[in-house]
Amino acid sequence: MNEMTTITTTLKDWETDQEVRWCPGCGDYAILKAVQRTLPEIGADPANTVFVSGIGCSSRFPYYVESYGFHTIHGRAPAFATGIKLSNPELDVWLITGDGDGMSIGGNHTMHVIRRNLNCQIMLFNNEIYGLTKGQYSPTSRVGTSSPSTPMGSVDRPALPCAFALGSGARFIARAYDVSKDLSGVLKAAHAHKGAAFIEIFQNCIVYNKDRFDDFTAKANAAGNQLWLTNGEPMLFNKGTQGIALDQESLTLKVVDVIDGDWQSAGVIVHDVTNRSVAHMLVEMPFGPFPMALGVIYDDPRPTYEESVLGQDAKAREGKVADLGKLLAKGQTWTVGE
Amino acid sequence: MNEMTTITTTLKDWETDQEVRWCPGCGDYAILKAVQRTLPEIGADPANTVFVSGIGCSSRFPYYVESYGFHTIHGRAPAFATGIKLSNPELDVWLITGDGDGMSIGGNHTMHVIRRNLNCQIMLFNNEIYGLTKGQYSPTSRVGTSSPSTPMGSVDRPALPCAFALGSGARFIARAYDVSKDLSGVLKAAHAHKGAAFIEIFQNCIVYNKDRFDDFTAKANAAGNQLWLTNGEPMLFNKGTQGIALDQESLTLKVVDVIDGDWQSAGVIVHDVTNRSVAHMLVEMPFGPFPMALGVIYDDPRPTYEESVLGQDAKAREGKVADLGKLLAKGQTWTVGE
Amino acid sequence: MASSVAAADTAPITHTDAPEAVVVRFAGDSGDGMQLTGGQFTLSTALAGNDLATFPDFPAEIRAPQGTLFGVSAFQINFGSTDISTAGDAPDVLVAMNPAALKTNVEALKPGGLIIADTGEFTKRNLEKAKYDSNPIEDGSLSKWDLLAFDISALTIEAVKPFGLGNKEALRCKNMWTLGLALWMFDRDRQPIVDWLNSKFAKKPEIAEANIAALNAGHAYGETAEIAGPLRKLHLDPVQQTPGLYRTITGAEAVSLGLVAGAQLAGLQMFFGGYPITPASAILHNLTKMKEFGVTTFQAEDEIAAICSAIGASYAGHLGVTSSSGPGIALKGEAMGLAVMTELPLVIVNSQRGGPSTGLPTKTEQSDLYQAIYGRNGDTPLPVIAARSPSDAFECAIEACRIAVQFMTPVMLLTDGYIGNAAEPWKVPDPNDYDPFPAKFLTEKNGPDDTLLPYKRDGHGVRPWIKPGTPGLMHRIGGIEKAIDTGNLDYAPTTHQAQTDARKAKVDGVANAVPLQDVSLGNTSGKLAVVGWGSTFGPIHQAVRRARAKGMDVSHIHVRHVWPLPRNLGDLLRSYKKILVPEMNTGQFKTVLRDQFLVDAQPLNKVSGQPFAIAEIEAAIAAFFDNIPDNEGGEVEPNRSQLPSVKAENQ
Amino acid sequence: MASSVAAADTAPITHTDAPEAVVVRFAGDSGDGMQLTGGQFTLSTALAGNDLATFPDFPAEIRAPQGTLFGVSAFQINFGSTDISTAGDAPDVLVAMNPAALKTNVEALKPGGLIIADTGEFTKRNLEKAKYDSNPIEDGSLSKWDLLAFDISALTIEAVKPFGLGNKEALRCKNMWTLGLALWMFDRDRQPIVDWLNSKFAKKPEIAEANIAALNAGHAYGETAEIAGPLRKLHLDPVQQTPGLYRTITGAEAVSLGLVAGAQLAGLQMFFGGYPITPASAILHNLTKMKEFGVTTFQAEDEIAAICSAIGASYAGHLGVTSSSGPGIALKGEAMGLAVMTELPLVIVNSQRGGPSTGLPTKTEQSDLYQAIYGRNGDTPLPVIAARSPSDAFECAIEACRIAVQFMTPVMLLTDGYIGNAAEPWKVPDPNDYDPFPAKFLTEKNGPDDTLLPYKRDGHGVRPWIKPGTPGLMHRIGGIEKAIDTGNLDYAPTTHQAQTDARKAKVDGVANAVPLQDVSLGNTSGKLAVVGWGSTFGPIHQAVRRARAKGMDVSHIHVRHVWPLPRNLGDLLRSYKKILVPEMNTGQFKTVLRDQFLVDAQPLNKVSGQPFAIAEIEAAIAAFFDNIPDNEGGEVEPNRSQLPSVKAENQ
Ligand SMILES: Cc1ncc(C[n+]2csc(CCOP(=O)(O)OP(=O)(O)O)c2C)c(N)n1
Ligand SMILES: Cc1ncc(C[n+]2csc(CCOP(=O)(O)OP(=O)(O)O)c2C)c(N)n1
Ligand code: SF4
Ligand code: SF4
Ligand SMILES: [Mg+2]
Ligand SMILES: [Mg+2]
Repeated sequence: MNEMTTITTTLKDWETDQEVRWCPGCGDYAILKAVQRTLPEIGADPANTVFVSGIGCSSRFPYYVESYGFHTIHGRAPAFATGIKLSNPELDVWLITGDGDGMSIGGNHTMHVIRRNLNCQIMLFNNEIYGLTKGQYSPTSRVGTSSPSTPMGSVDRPALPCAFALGSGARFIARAYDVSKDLSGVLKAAHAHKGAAFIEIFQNCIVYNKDRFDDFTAKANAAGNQLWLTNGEPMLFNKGTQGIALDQESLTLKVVDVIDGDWQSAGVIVHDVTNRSVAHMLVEMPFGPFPMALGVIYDDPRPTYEESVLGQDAKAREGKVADLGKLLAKGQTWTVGE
Repeated sequence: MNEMTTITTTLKDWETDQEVRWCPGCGDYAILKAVQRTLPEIGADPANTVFVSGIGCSSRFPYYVESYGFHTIHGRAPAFATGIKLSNPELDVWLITGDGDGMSIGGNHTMHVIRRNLNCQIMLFNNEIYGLTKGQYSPTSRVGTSSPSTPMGSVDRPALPCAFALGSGARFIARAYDVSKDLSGVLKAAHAHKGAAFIEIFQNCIVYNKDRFDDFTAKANAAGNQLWLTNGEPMLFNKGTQGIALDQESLTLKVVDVIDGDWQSAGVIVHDVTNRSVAHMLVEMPFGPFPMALGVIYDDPRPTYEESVLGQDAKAREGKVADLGKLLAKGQTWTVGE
Repeated sequence: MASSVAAADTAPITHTDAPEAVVVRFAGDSGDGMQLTGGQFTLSTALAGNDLATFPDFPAEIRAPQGTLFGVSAFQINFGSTDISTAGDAPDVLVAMNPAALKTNVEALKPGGLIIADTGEFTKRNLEKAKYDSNPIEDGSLSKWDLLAFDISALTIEAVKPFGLGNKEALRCKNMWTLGLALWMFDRDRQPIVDWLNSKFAKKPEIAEANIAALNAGHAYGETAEIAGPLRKLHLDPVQQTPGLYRTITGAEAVSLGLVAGAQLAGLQMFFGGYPITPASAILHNLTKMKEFGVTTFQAEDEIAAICSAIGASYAGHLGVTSSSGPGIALKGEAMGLAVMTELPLVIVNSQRGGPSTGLPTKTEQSDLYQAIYGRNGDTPLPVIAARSPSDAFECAIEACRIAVQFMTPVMLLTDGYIGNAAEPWKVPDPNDYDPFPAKFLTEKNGPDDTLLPYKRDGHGVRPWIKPGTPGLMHRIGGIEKAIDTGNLDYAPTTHQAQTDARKAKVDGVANAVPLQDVSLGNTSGKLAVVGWGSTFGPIHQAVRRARAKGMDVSHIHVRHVWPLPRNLGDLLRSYKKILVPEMNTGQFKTVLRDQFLVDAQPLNKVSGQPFAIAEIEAAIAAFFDNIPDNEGGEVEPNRSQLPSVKAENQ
Repeated sequence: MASSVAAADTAPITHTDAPEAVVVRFAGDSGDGMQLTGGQFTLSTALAGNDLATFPDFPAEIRAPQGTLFGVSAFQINFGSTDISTAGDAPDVLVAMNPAALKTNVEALKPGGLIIADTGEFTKRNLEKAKYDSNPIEDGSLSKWDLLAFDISALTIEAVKPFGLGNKEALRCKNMWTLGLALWMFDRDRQPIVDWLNSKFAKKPEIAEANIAALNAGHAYGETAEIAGPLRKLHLDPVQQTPGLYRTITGAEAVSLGLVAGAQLAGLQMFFGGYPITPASAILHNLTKMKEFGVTTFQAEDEIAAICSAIGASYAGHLGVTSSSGPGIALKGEAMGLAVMTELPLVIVNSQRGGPSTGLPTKTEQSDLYQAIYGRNGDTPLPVIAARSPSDAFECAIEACRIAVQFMTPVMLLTDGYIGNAAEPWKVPDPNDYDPFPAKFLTEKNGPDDTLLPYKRDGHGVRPWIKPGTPGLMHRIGGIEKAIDTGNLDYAPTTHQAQTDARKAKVDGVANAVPLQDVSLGNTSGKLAVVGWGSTFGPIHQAVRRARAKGMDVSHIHVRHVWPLPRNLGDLLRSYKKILVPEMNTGQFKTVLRDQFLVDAQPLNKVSGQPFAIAEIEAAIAAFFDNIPDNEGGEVEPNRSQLPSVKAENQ
């Protein structure tokens, strides 16, 4: 988020003249539209907005947003973003990455940009597959994923992007999925957060990992398997008939039934976006026994990296004149006469 | 840990003829001795033991252990270890890394070796500084660390290696420090754990970050600031006068006073090495208000990577003969006659 | 390129009415199944005994929106009754399944060539997507070609009606209809395709049947010849081939099989560490299905981890292999240095693609040669081998394994997007025809006084391979400079000089263990040598063949061992007056030759993401002889050896 | 190398009794403060008006155990009343603070040279650590040198007694005692050192005083000359220098200052992304202290992030700079490709060290030239500049910034461990003497019909620089091949060919914007040209000077712009009969010259982690003239220009 003068745009203003090159039916389209819908709502200025991405289907995103865009190399978008933001903190930087780009080759940069708390929005499109390279399993693929590189099924234990982000020190964590109504709301919250805002977006790769998220995104499964979190509200799902509570014995979360809306006596936790311990538990809840936690899971800002760096730079410059001649002549000198 | 025949050795058997090239007084010496003391106790076989390291003062370690050793390149030791272990799972692999090697350039490999759960011991020597390159701050350096690259003090928020490991999916987390008595016990527990065992060892770099851990390692500070964890035992410190409990309101940890040893009524938590939620809280406890959690923090094994990979390989080979001639002639063929 | 090149050279070029070879290009939307059509047509061609070469050319997008120009996928095949070594220059026949396919491909078609177009797809919307202002089928703009336009879509729907498919599914059979027509055109048997369809759709028999019906309908269409005009049946005689068992093979398959064969010949298990990248991924995909040959594959988190895991595996006594293409190879450079320093065997496969940077991932290029030979910090020499064709990639992969194991060194194997995807007939080799090169591991101390000397070099400068797990041979290695014999850390000036020299001498010495350079076509001396490496083999070979047929004194030398160079190469090159080096880069091998032999190698460069056309090289050769003042090389005549178009043959 | 080289050439070599120059080497344990001693002696030398060059040589270990052979740290200085451009070959004087220092350094000493040794450290234990069987001071094994051995340790303790230091702290003053003696030997003023000590230990005055006392004691020791024999006071006259303000400068300092100056001349803020690595870290350390010049430094998580952040900064309109040494540069290769493809300015500094792999981190080498010129995937040309000396690094850094900004290209600047650490006197330049090259940013659409063309090239093939944040100029760039002018994704063959050619032409065109190649010493044609680049300047220059003095027809050409090469270089080289290329690698620049100009450049290689000795190059030159049948080059006489040892002078 930036202290910028907001300007008025429409969705159309954010469309480029480039043909969109995703497979028909790809979840990326919905995400693109959500972003193009959200940008006017937050008063973003195309001239001050930069989309930075790595490589992958998802990373084609910048070509389709009428702003500044940098489609870089595989996995390194956070590093480019860091250079951009430290050079011009006025720019509103959106980082677009995929589960391969951001969690496989780029895992280290994802960690460090989060740790340093660069003020930017990090949108990780998690389709649990390598789309662009034609369907190999990714670090987020579930065990048993059959793919060209794992014809007998993958054996690696999948990474949890939100858990990884928290482990890296994230101060903002949110989750949504491509066609979810609330994606725009999540994006706005991320943008409003000062610092690195990490958003995992489940995205349907209809070609290589079709409907992988149906168990909670399909209409029939939504109510019973989506836990939308709202700060200050109890953690209820299934139309308020179930909730999440803490098991006092095991000190772990559990699903409880809520009778007649009396969530208090069921011990349902009230969502506090600043509670880091609960955030850890929420992002690690095993799906199946538990619903999928969605929305803003954690939001507790700290000073941003560019504030600190540029603040220190400013301090170092205070009262100093940039006299190159003097700089060159620093240290012990002597004069040779004519 | 491996199902290997244990053999009898002494500390001397694990010493090489190489001159040890650390600064006199460096914490690395104590760690080396602890390892050389522990190896005979676990019945390790020098011929079956491999120490793999990256680059850094810490990564010189393999030269000093009379076993197989591979001093590789900066940050990549986990990848080498993966190739070694998948090629010969009988080898007992110890991975030696530093806070720069394993958390800066090598963060991604650290994450993935942990996520995949390769059966090995990962010893991260955390001196919160780059020793070998002469004292620049590292990703674990505290805010304000003045170093050649941060003469005005560092501004980055430090990474917490154990939190990072947990976020990466670690199934074993332990902490100790160079001269702590219990280092050997921690190493044994790590070795006994089947899977990636992550051990953070605070290490005194007397040249570039002297006595940085004094606030809990110095004699005077030890009792009040070290929380040694034992599975099944209450989380007590300060000679049993204080403990760690869960604040039911905020759902976060708190320090409680224990009167007359009655830790139960003070609500002190009994350490359960399989409780992941509590592990998250323990490794993130802010030092100062809280003591430093040491010992085995989390230990809950899962199938190892090499078991799964090689198991699948074996299954694929089942009943098949490796007939190269047949393989070459696979697919649709035709014959050209004389 | 099944027959031997020498034979091809001596065979006279006949100027009969039956074409020696025909080039067909299938082009359509990515969704139209053109690669499949091409693949099956290739198989049928091979079964018919023709020699062939193919060139698949597909978009970078996974599934580009239907009908767009950038979503066009094409497959070209050159086949004939003579030695074929390129996918051909200009097609004789273009099958265009939609306007975009026509637009992007028609300019390549030979004048007078045949266009087969599906009018069902030439809708207003599709014409717009293809940026056509008016319908080219109707506006006469295609008049320099023969045009056969009819509604394949409707005919297909009609043909598959009995099987109750939806419209969309029915249209999916279009490619089989087209294939049926193509089979008729070239007098082919449908049965192998029918068999293949039945096995492919074993679980969905109605789909199999519908496809077969479409195939038959296309064939019948040709047979009943509803349309008079350009459509003619054409039979190309089988090529003269060495008797034996044949199959088709792509370069990616050949590399995979060659690596497996290499590991087997070395008596080693293979560990393959890779990370997906176009066009290298296929090797990972192939090898993971060959586990029974002691292969373990590992999809690493990135290319660095991939090579490091492979080095780790070699350290542990397996044959470590890693593979990538340009950008990924760039990331592996630092680790290659460690492999050079620790002197461990390793095979690095680079399936080159268009660069720089992300470049043109699905296009072919030879622009990573500099990187292969020179692209590391320090004096870090390693052998580099380049495959010339899909089937040659098999031999090269074995060779790479052999050198890696025998010399304890990383070896780079270069292929490219063209070789990787292209297919050609391959006479299945007998594994017993290859000499094994079993790896040796040290099992006992090798120094005086019961000492271990991990860096004691043998007569070829090669250190012993010592597997962890071997009792009594514990030792430490790493990337720091090391003392002679013991391998202990040693920064002494004399040590560094000696080890640098030793590493260089070892790799230079590989030249003594590889065959002398031969001449692919022509004489061992003369006016002009055209020197190539890698996938330019086909077009150079054909161009030289044609030029020689016209009496020009030109020879073709194709270098497999691009580093170190064969030890007779310098003398050989000096025996020609001029040297021309065609490359799909800005002149990289030319640098190597000029540096090593101080010969005036002249570059002929093409960096368009497309293979050389034969004609391009032919023109360069011709220009060379034109430029000889007294035209010693002979007149350049009208190029009669150029293949006549189908139309010309039919009229 | 303060005076101009041309002047040096014309100056006759005088064979008087006073030495032109003296080489002193201080060697001791890493803990003995030898680098500090050397640094202060250097300053004193500079203040005395002598020309000088230094060579610090320290171990890879941070603090190796006391007394070990690998823990020895040395500092060599060559100074004199004439033009000095190397740190000298063999020392005239060796100060050995312990047995290990003696053992590792004495062989370098000139026959008849002087050893000053601290007997206090020649204990049994230290002798053992240094692997001496008997005490060399006593066993006569040093007889070919002059030996002055006395208990400096005891003398120091005695001298600092009044200040109540512990034994350990007292012994820390040994280096100042030694320095005091050295100052006496060369007739130097102690005051600047006293001032420096007072300011350094401002907060611990007793330490300052103790050190001053030791300094004075050492000086007095020489003065009172308790020992007769080899110790003699020697005065070297100041060198003829251009009048002006001087300071000493190391290469690392010079690069840092040059980068700052370059950014200022371009009117840009500088963003430096780095990751620590020996010997490159010093640049990061220096720049972080220059924030007031609009410099932001960023210690990234690795080298890849470092270069990517710098490219990001350039994209955002700053001057992006990154720096590393070999292994780190290897990791940056992929990202360099992106910078080439996106055509953004970027300066990449490589402080080369011994390779391959981790190699010899603290030693010097020139073995990353291949990597610099050729080490990327794809056809990815970028300009490469090499600094010849510490002070030259300042000019080169400015030049790198200029080319990067004017040509929108990444530029590689090569220095090495020797240049980085070595110091020489530097006439402080006036910033106003440099032509500014202000960066231009596009602020308005540049195409027809109000369109933006981010890849529209100007007459030099350079595209506009467009800063995000500029209203109305929104556009997208990336690493995929791009259409002419618009920069939109474009895989078309003609596009790729055109853009590949354009990128190459742009970089080739840099040759038109750099000075023609000059001859450093000698004539523009002749029998032999010795062609160098980088830090070999000094030894080549001196060797050629000596050879010319002996009448040999040899010239010295030193190339700064190693890629693209100066446009007259080919013709220039062809005007010599023979070309010799001394390099601290296995022959990398030789490859470039042979490729580009087809000249028979012959390599002279040294890969020991140590700079060339003048004598080594002199010998190669002499051998060349010896090999000329009729000895046209002149007789090689006994080398009278070789500097006499101190002893010889004194006797
Ligand atoms: C250095 C490098 N390695 C590998 C690749 C090939 N590659 C391109 S995208 C990709 C993975 C994409 O996966 P993800 O980030 O999940 O994106 P998606 O396509 O699924 O949106 C890979 C491996 C590359 N372009 N560069
Ligand atoms: C690719 C590469 N980059 C940088 C370096 C330089 N380097 C060597 S060790 C090191 C950091 C060491 O820090 P740490 O891992 O904490 O080890 P310590 O010395 O503190 O034990 C660095 C940056 C290198 N050797 N290789
Ligand atoms: S491959 Fe998958 S992720 Fe990529 S564009 Fe197609 S549907 Fe989307
Ligand atoms: S620099 Fe620090 S970590 Fe390195 S050896 Fe010295 S004391 Fe130990
Ligand atoms: Mg993905
Ligand atoms: Mg450290």
